[in-house]
Amino acid sequence: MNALLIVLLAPLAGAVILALFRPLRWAGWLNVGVSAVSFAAAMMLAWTVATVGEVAGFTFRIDAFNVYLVALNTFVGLTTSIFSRPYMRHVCETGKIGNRGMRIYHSMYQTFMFTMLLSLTTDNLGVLWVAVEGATLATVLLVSLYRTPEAVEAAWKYFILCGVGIALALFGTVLTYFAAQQVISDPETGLLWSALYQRSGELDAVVMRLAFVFLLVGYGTKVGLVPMHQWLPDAHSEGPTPMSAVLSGLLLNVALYALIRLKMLVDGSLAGTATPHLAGQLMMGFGLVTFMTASLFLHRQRDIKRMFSYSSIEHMGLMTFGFGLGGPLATFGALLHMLVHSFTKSAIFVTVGHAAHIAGTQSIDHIRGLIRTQPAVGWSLLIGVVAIAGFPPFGVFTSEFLLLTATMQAQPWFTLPLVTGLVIAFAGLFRHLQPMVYGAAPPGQRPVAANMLPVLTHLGLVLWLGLSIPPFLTSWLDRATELITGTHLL
Amino acid sequence: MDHFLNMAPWGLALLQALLYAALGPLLVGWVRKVKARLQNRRGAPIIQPYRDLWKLFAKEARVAHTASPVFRSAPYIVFVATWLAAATIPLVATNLPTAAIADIIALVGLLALARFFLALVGMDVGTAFGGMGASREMLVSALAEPAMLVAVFSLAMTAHSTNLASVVEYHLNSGLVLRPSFLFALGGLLLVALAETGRIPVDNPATHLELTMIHEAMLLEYSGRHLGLMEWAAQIKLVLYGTLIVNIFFPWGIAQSLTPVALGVGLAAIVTKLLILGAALAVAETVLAKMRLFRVSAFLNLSLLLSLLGLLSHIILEVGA
Amino acid sequence: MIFTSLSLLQQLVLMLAALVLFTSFALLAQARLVSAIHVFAWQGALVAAVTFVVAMTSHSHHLYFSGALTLLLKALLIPWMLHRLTRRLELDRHVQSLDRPALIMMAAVAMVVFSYWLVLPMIQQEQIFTRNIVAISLSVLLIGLLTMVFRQQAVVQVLGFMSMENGLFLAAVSATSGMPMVVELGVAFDVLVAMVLFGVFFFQIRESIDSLDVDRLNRLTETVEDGN
Amino acid sequence: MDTGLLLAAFAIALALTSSAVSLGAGRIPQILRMLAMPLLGLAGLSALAAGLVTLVEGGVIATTLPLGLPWLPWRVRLDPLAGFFFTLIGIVSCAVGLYGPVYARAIERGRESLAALGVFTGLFLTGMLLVVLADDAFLFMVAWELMSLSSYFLVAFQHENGANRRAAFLYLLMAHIGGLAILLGFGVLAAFGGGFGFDTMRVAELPFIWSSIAFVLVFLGFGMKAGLVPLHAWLPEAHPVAPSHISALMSGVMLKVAVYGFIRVIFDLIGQFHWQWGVSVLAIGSVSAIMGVLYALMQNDLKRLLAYSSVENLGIIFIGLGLAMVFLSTGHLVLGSLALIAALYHSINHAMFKGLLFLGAGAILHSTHEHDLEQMGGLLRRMPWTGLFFLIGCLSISALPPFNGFVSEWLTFQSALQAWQLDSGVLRSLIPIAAAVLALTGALAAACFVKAYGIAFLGQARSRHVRRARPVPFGMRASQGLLAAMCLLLGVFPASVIALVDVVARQLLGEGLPQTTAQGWLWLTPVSPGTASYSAPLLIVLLSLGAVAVAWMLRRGLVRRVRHCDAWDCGFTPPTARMQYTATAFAQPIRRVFGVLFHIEESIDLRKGGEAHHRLIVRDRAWGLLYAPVARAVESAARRVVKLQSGNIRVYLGWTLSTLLVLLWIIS
Repeated sequence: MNALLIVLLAPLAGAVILALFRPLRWAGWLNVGVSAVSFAAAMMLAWTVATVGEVAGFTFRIDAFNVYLVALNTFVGLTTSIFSRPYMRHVCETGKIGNRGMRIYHSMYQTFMFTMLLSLTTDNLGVLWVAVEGATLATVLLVSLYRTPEAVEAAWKYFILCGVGIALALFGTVLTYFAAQQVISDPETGLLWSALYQRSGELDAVVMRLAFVFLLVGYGTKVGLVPMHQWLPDAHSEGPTPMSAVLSGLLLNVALYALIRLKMLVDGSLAGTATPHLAGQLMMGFGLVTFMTASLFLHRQRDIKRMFSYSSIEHMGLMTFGFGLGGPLATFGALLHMLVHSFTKSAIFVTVGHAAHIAGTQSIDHIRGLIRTQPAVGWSLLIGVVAIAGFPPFGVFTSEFLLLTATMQAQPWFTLPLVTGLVIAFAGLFRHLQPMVYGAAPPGQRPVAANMLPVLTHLGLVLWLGLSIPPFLTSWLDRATELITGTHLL
Repeated sequence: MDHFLNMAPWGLALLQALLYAALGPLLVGWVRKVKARLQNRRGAPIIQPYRDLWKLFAKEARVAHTASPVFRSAPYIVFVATWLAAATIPLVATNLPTAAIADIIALVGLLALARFFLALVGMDVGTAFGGMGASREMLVSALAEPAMLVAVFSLAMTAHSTNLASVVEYHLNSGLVLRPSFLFALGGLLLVALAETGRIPVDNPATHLELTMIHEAMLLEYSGRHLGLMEWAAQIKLVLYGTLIVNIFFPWGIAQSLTPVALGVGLAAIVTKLLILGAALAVAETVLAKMRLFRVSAFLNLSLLLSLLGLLSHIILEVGA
Repeated sequence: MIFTSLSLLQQLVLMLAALVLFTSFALLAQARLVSAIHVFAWQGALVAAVTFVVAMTSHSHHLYFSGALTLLLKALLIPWMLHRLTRRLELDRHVQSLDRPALIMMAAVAMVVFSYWLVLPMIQQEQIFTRNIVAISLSVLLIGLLTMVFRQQAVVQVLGFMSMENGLFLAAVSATSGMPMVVELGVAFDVLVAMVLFGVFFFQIRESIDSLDVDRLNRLTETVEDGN
Repeated sequence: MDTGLLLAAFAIALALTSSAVSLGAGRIPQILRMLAMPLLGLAGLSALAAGLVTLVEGGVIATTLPLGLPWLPWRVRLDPLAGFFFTLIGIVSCAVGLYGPVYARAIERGRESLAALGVFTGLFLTGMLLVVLADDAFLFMVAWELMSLSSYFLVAFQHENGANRRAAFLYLLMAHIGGLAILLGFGVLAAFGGGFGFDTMRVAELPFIWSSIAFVLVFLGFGMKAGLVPLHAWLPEAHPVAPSHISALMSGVMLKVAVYGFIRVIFDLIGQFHWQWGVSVLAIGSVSAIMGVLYALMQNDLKRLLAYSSVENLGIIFIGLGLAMVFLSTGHLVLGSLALIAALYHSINHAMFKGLLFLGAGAILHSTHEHDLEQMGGLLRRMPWTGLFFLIGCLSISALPPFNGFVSEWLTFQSALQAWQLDSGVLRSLIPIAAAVLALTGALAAACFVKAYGIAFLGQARSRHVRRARPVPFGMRASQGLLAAMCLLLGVFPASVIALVDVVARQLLGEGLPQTTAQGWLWLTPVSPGTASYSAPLLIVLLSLGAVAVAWMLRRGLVRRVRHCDAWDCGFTPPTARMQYTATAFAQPIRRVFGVLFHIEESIDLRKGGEAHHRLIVRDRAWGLLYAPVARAVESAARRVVKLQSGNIRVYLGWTLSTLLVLLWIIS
C-alpha cells in the first residue's frame, strides 16, 4: 500500500515542485529523479502483487493486469525522462521555448505520469474517467508547447476531439452506473469495477450494450481507433519528442486498458443474450479497420513523427483486435504486444528526436544519410523499425506470432487481412525509412550529442523478449490473462 | 557390368571407336561425291577428305596473338568428346562395354561439351565472325538439343531404357513393329541431325561467305592440326548422327554377339546403311536451299514438335492400351 | 406511459428536461455568439433546476450540492468566462448563421427520434420515466456534438462541447440520482480546467490564424499531393 | 549430446562469435579479416563436419533449448535431411571464409561499415543453420526471418547507391510476405496438429482441403524465397548488389534453405502427396527454369546474369521435387526417392557452382571494379586461375559431363523417363513435357554461359581498366578452387555421393535407392543397370586418355611448331577490341526467337551529326503483369484513405458522430 502511495504521490509532488522550481539545470535531473522514485516504487508494488496477490483499498485495486502496466509506465517514464533531460535542454537552447515553457513541460510531464498511474490504479470507473481526462488536459499544453501555428492547431484538435470522445465515454460511464444501480444499491460502490465485475452477470444487457458503444467510441478516440484517430498524428508530430514517446508508449495503452476493463463488464452482462461476444466483435472490427487504414496511411507520409504515430495507431489496432478476439492466447499475445510496442515505439520516438535534431527538420524528405552521419542513431532507428515491423528476433514478432496463431485458431479468415495489413505497413515504413538512414549524408550534417542509453535499454529488452520470455513475466502475463479471460493460458 | 574386366570386348570397343574415326572422312567424301554427281560434276575422289586431313596435320599451326589457352586446347577436347560420344553408340555390335559408360543423355551431354568449347573458341580470338558463329551455333543447338532429347525419350520410354544398346536390342527383339511414335521421332531426329551436323538447310558446309556461316565461322582462325582435328570431329559427328538414326530405327544386321561372323555382317550392314543415308543426304542437300537464320528456328520448332508428337503418341497410343 | 400517472415533481423534471432539449436546439441554431452564450447559461440553469427537483424527490443531500455546483459552474462561471473572453477577443458582435439551417434542424430532430428509438428496448424495472429522461439527455448529447460539427466558430464549438456535458449531467442526475461525490467533483474540476485551457487556446489560435474559424485550422493534413 | 549436434552447436556458436567480434571492427578494421572471417570459415567447417557425421550415422538427434516461449521452447533436431543441408551450407561457408578476408581488406579503407558486414554475415549464417536445425515452427520462423533480415542488411551494405536500396527494400518486402505465408502455413498445420512442434505436425492428419491450403501457403512462401517465377523479381535485383561472397551465400545457400524448408514441410511434416500438388510444383518449376535461363541470357551484368540463372536452377530443383511428389502420390516410392535425390543433388550442385561463379564474379569485380560484361574481355590471360575455375563453374552449370551439374540433370531426366510407370495418362504426358522444358533449359543455359565466359574471359579487353586486371590474392583463388574441386568431385563420384544422400530419402520416405550404388562407386545406375547407367569416373578417364593420346600422336607427327601471328579474320585488318561481338549481339538471335517472353524496348536514336545510337532495354514481364499493378493498387488505396485526414476538425467530429450513430444503430 505504501508503495502504491509513493507511486501516485511521487509524480504528483514532482509536478507541484517542478512547477515552482526555477533552476533549469536541475529541473531535468529532478524530473529523472522523481521518475526513478516512482519506478522503484512501482517495482516494489509489482513485487508485492507478485508475492501477496491483489492490493486493494481506498478505491484502489492493483492486480496482475494493472500492476504490469504500472511497471511499464513508470519504466518508460523513467527512460523517457532520461532522454528528455538533454533533449529539452537542447530545445531550450535553440530558443523554441523559454524558461516558462520548460517549467510547464516538466510539471506537465509529471502530472501526466500521475494521471496515467491514477487511471491505472483506481478501481472506480468514475475516477478512471477523471484521470484519463486529466491526462488529456495535462498533455494538451505539452502539445502546444512550441506555440507554432501547427502546434496550436494540433493541440486544439487534440483537445476538442479527445474532449468529445471522453465526454462520450463519460456518458457510457453514467449508463454503466445506471445499470449498476439496479444491482448495487450502495451509491459509493456502484462505480467500483471490482464490485461490478463480481455481479456483471446481473447488469442490464440493453443498457450495458448501449454504454459500451459510448465507451468504445469514447476511450477508442484516445486509443486512436480509426476513424476517431485524427488527433493522434497531429499531436504526436507537433509536440516535443519526449511527449510523443510517452503518448505512444503509455497514453494509448491506458486508454486501451480502460476499454478492456469495461469490456470485461459488458461481456459478463451480455453472456446470456443472443450476442454474447458483441463487445469483442466490435473491438475486432475497429481493430481491423484501424490496423488496415493506418498501414495504408504509412505510405503517404512526409513527417517522420507523423509516420511513427500512424504506426502506433496500427499497433493499437492490432492490440484492440487481439483483445477483441478474446481467448487466453490472443489476450496473452495482445498483452505482450502492448509491452513490446511500448518499449519499441518509445525507443523509436527517442531516436527520431535525435534524427530530427541531426537533420534540423522532421520532414522525411530532408532527413538523409543518418548512418553515415551518426551510426548510433541511424542503426538504432533502423533496428527499431525492424523490430516494430515484426521481425524476429525481436519481441514484436513473438506477440504478432501469438496473435496470428490465435486468429488462425479462432477466425482463420481474419488472418488474411491481418497479414495483408502487416505487409502494407511494413512496406510503408520501410519505403520512407530507407532513404533516411541509408545513403550519403547531406553536406554539413553533423552528429549531435545523443544519449542512446534509453534506446539501447528498450531495444535490448525487446530483443530479450523475442529470444525468451523470462518465467516471471510469463506467469505475470498469464495471471493478467486469467484475470481478463478467466482462463489460464499455461 | 559383368564383362567389365573382360579384355576382349574392350578391344572390340576400341576397334569400333577407331572405326568411327575412320568412317568419318569416308562418309563426308561419299556425300560430296554423290552431290557432285547429282550436280553433273565429277567431284573429288571419295578419299579426298582423308587427304585433306593428312595435309592439315602436316601443316604448321598458326595461333593469333589474342588467343588464350582455350584456343589451343579446345580442338583436343572437341575431338575427344565427339569421338567418345560416338564410341558409346553401337556401330557394329550392341553389347560393348563403352555403351554402358554413357547412355543417350550422357551422349547428348558429351556433344554439348564439344559444342560448348567450339562456341568458346569462336569467341576467343576476338573477331566479329567468330562471335557471330558462336551466337548462331548456340541458338541452333538450344533449339535442336531439346528436340533431340525428346525424340530420344520416346524411344527410351518404349524400351524402358536410355542405354542405347538396350534400345537397339529391344527393337531387334521385338521385331518389326510399326509405331507411330517412331515415325515422328525419326522425323524429328532427322531434322535435328541436319541442324547439328551443319548441313543444308541450316548451315552450308561448303560456304565461303562468312556472313552466312555458322560452324565454319567459329573455325575461321584455326589452321594446321587444330583445324584438322576440328574438321575430323565434325566428320565423326556426321557419322555419329547417321549411326544413331540408322541403328536405332533400322537396327537389323547389327551384331548381338561378338563372333567374327556376326561382326562381319554388322560391319557390312552399317556401311551399307550409312552409304544409303549419305546418298539421301546428298539428294536432300541438292534439292533444298539454305534458310535464313531466323527461319531456322521454325525449322527446329518443327523438329521439336515432331519429337513431342512422337512422345505423346507413344504415351497415348502405345502405352495407354 | 400515461403522463398523468407520474407525480407532479416527475412531470416537472420532464418539463425541465424538455426545456433543456429546446435550449440545445436554440444553441444549434443561434447565430449571435453572445445570445448563444446566454442560451447556454440558461441550459446550465435548467440542468441545475432538474438536479434540485430530483434532489427533492429522492431526498439525497449530495444532489443539492451537485445542483449548486452545476448552477455555479454551468450557469454562472463558464458563461461569465465566455463573456469575458468574447469581449477580450472582440467577438461580442460576432454573428454567423448555419449554412443550411432547415436541413440541420431536421438532422437534430432525427437525432431526438433516434435517441428515443435507442432507449426503447430498455425495459426499466421501475420507471419508464428514467428511460425517457435518458433519451432526452442522449439527444442533448448528440445535438451538442452536432453543434460542434456544424459550427465553425471555436467559441460555439466550446459551447457545443459544454452542452454535451450538460446532457451528461442531465443523465447522471435524473437517471442515476447523481454520481458518487468524488466523481462529480473530479468531473467538475476537469470541466473547469478545460474551460481555462479553452480560454488560453482561444488566444493562441487567434494569434496563429488571426481568427477563430476552426475551418482555417487546416495545416495538418495528409491530403496534400506529392511533389507539391 | 551427440557428436553431430555438438558440432552443429559449435558451428552456430562460431558464427555468432564471428558476428560478435565484428562489432569491434568499427574501431579496429583488421578484426574482420583476421578474426571474424576465419571464424566464419571455421563455422562452415564445423557445419560441414556436423552434416557429414549425421549423414554417415543416419540417426536423428533432437534436443530442447532454454529459449523461446515458455510453452513453446525452441527445439532443434538434426536428422539426415538437416545434415545434408548442413553439409551444403558448410562447404560454401568455408569458401566464403577464405574469400571474405581479401574482400574485407579491400574495403578497409572505404566508407562502408565493416562492423555491419561482419555482424550480419555471422547472423546470416546463424540464421541459415538454425532454420535447418529448427524442430518447431516458432524457432523456424525466428531463424527464417533472421536469415532474411540479416541478408537484407547485407544487400543494403553498399547503400550509397539508390538502386541497391531499392533492391534491398524489394527483397525485404518479398521476404516478409513469404515469411508470413509460411507462418500461415504452419498455422494451418498447427491447428490440426495441436501445437507448433514439428513432432505434432508430423502426426497430424489433415483433410485434403486444409492440407492443400497449407501446401499453397508454404509453396508460396518458400517459392518466393527460392525465386520461383513469377515471384522471382526481387532476386535478380537483390543478389547482385550484395558483396560477392554474400551473393554466393545468398544464391548458393539461402535459396537452398528455401528448398530445405519446402522439403521439410511437404515431405516431412505434411507427409501426404497429391498429384495436383506435384503437377503444380512441376509446372511452376518448369516455367521458372525456362524463364530464368532466358532472362539470364538477356543480362549484361554478370552478377545479374548469375542471379537469373539461380532462378533457372531453382526451377530445375523444383521440377525434381514436383516429380517426386507426383511419383509419391501414386505410390511409386522408389521413383519418388529418385526424383527427390535428383533435386537434393541439384541443390548441392547449384550451391557449389553458383557459389563458385559468384566468387569468380567477385574476383573480377575486385580486380577490375567492373560488372558489365560489355566492358570485359580477355580476362583469362590476366587472371588465369580465376579463368580456369570460372570455366569449371560454367561447364558445371551448363550440365556438361563429367561435371556435377550434369549428374543431377541426368538423374532428373532418369526419373522423368520413368513416367511410363504411372497409371494416369495425363500425368504420363505432362511429365515428358517437363522433361522437354528441362532439355531446352539445359541447352539455353549452355548458350548463356558460353556468352558469359566468352565475353568476359576470352577475346580482348573491351575497356582500359579491364585490360589492366591483375590476378586476385590467394584467398580468393583458394575459395574458388575449393568449390571448383567440389564441382569436379560431385561430378565424378556421383555413386558415392548418392550413397550418402540416400539416407535422407530413406529417413523421409522410408525407401531409398538400393539399386543406385549396387554396382559400386564406378557406376551410377539409378533404376537398374539395364535401364540406364553412367560412369563418370570412366568418362573422365577416357576423355583425358583420349586427349593425351591424340595430342601425343599429333606432337610426334609432322610439325610441332605453332606460329603466333595476328588474327586472320578473313583477311580484314587485325581486329580491334571494339570489333568483337558484344554480349548483346550474342544474345540477339535468342532474344528474337523468344521475343514474346520479354518486355523489349528497342529503338534507334538519331543524334546530331547523323550518329545513330541503338537503345535496347529488356525488362522482366513479371513487373508489368504482377508487381506494378499491386503497387499501384496499394498506392491508390493509400491515396484514398488519407482523405480521412482532411485537416478540418469539423469533419473529424463528423466522423466521430457518424461512427457513434452507426454503432448505436448496429447494436439495437
